[in-house]
Amino acid sequence: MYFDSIQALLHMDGHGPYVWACYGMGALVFLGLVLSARAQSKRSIEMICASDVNDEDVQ
Amino acid sequence: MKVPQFIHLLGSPPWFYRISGQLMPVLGLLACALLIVAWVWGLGFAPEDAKQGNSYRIIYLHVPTAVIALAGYYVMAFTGLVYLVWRIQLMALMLKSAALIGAAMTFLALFSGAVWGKPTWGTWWVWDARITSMLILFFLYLGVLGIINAFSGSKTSQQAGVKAASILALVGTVNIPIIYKSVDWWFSLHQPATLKLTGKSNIDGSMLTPLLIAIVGCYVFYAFMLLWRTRIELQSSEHNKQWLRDAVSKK
Amino acid sequence: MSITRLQVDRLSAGYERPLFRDVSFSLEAQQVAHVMGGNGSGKTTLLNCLLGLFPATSGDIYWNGFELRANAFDAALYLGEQVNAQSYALGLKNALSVRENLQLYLSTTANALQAASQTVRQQRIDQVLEQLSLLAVANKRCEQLSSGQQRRVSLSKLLLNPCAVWVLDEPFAAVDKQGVVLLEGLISQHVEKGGSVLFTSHQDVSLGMSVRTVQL
Amino acid sequence: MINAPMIFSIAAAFKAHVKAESLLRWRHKSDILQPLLFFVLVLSLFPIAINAPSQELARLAPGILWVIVLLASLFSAEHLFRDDLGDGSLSAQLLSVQPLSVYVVAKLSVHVAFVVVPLALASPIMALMLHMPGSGVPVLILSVLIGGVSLSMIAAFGAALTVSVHQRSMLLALITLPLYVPVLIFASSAIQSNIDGTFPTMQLLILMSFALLSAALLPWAISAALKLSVENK
Repeated sequence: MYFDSIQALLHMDGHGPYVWACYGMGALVFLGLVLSARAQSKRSIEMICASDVNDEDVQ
Repeated sequence: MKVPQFIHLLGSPPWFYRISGQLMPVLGLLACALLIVAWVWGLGFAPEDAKQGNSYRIIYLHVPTAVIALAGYYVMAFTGLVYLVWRIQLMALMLKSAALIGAAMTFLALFSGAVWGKPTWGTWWVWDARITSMLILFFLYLGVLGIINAFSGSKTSQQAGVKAASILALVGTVNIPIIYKSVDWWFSLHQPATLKLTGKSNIDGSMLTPLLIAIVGCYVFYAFMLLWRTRIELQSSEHNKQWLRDAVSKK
Repeated sequence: MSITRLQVDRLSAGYERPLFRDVSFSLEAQQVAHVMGGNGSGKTTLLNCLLGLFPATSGDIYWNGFELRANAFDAALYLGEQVNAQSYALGLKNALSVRENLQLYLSTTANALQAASQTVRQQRIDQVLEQLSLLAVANKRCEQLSSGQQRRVSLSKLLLNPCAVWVLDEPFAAVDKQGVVLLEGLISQHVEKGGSVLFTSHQDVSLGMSVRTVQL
Repeated sequence: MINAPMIFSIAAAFKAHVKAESLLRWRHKSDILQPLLFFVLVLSLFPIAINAPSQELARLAPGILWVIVLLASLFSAEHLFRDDLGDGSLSAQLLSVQPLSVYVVAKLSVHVAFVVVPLALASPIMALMLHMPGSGVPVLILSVLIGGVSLSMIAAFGAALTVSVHQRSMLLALITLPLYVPVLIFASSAIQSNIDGTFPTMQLLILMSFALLSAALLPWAISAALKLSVENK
């Protein structure tokens, strides 16, 4: 590792807060995309199972 | 008009559903692996930048998201064009997905750019060409999302909304280079050459490798999310179709 | 031998739920078709579909044997789409006078008078206005007219532009008795000359001629 | 009678549209004054809010003036197609043999004449109120005239996309303002450059090319958007 300790990695000579804030926000957005997709996927699969099949208006 | 073969296949929702179902686990795992490697490497193992110190490590988030933000806009415009020309429903769903993911990536690029500016220039926001263009790109994404959202009545109305969004995306495509060039020219008039966040600096190989991995990782993640969200849109728009029910119950 | 002007095959359209399904009918020269159905049965939507102003879910539409292409014909004339209980979108500009509206109409559609001189067109407009007893209000703005008069102004477009198929949405709504007689006369004249008429109405209409009914 | 030859002339249709549209605008004279009133109102807020010495205001003037021109053009375009959609004349245009862009271009030419030209003519007075140096005024008028064409086209595009939507003001601004940016840049730069002593040939030529580009491409996009709006009504 480039840094001597975990403390140094977190601190990054004073730039730590900026760097970690960015990656925190990054993680939030990436995870948010994945989790919201998962929730929606679950919901739409439930909807498929609940709804009646209606192939009549196939285009 | 004769429809090319691959577009013809894209026009078949069951085909897309099957193929994307096979691709997604591969892409998801690959994206996860690449991004973890790139960011652990970039944050913990790459050396410090001589001028900027450790703050440069934001590059491993900023540059990939910015690249995806722009590329994603072109993906969105392309799906819009295909939709307008060949009226393929799947493209409408893909456009919706591309708009959302693209907006999220643009937001990240803006956020990381602003935070990066603080330790580098001592201010949260600098009106330079790249960051301003990115802001305008964000507005364009929001416009597309806003249009889709505003036409959210019946199915017919939703289709009209996606067509409207496609037209807007295409007009935006013509505009993006013009906007970038104008802003670049304008701000270079009265700003001395500042330390650029990114650019053709003689970046060291040991810093570059994780950056490239991060960019590739982000592309794979984008593809993964695009397929996934399009599948979800497909599920909800075709929820009463037999083939979909068969596909879901098989699992 | 009769000419088929309009052919509709298994047409369906609607919003979340289909408004109508598998409607098929044809309209030939010298024929009148009456689209019947209660409120909200999709009469206006059907007409919009036929003219390419609203996308059909499925089905085929042929005008004079050719597949419908939106924006490609002046063969049909469209009148008075109902906006709500009281008002109809008649395609008239309220702040323009009757005469100005008709001049605009003449210049922006394909018709036999395009190449004619200003005076000839003016005469033709006056002639039509007289026929519909609108000459007295010719220079009044449309917003100053009664709704029956406004209807008649939009009807005068039918006479100005002699196209083969008249497509009329609720032509008998908001028209006084005299207007009904007038309209019936216009329709029968048009049919005699070989034209066709397609109209919607929620009530029974007796036109004194054979009318084919399309039930929605 | 029924089989009489059908003739159609684009030039005649264009002229008729221009005439009707001008008459309509002329009969609602108060609407002509609205953008001007908006211009004066917003402008008077700046000196109050900034409260700076006059040379400071003069330095900001080109930018302030142009931002207000943008907003004025945005608001004046919002209702451009609303009446036509409501009274059925837009459907009638779609059913006519004419390309819809004839109607669009005619309507926008009148819009430029009734909105952009008064704004350009009023701008010297506004410049005076902000103590802008007189040397910038000719270029200011020129830039509003040339840039106004692009602005009208872009705003009409936004208006056509959103005309069938209920809450349209915010959406219209969101769509339109980003596309305005290049015009804003070159227009205010042109004024600044003339004040500084060089005639802004380059900037004005670029503004001109924007105007031509938007006049060539956007009517097509506007027509497509209007068709969608009729479907969505």
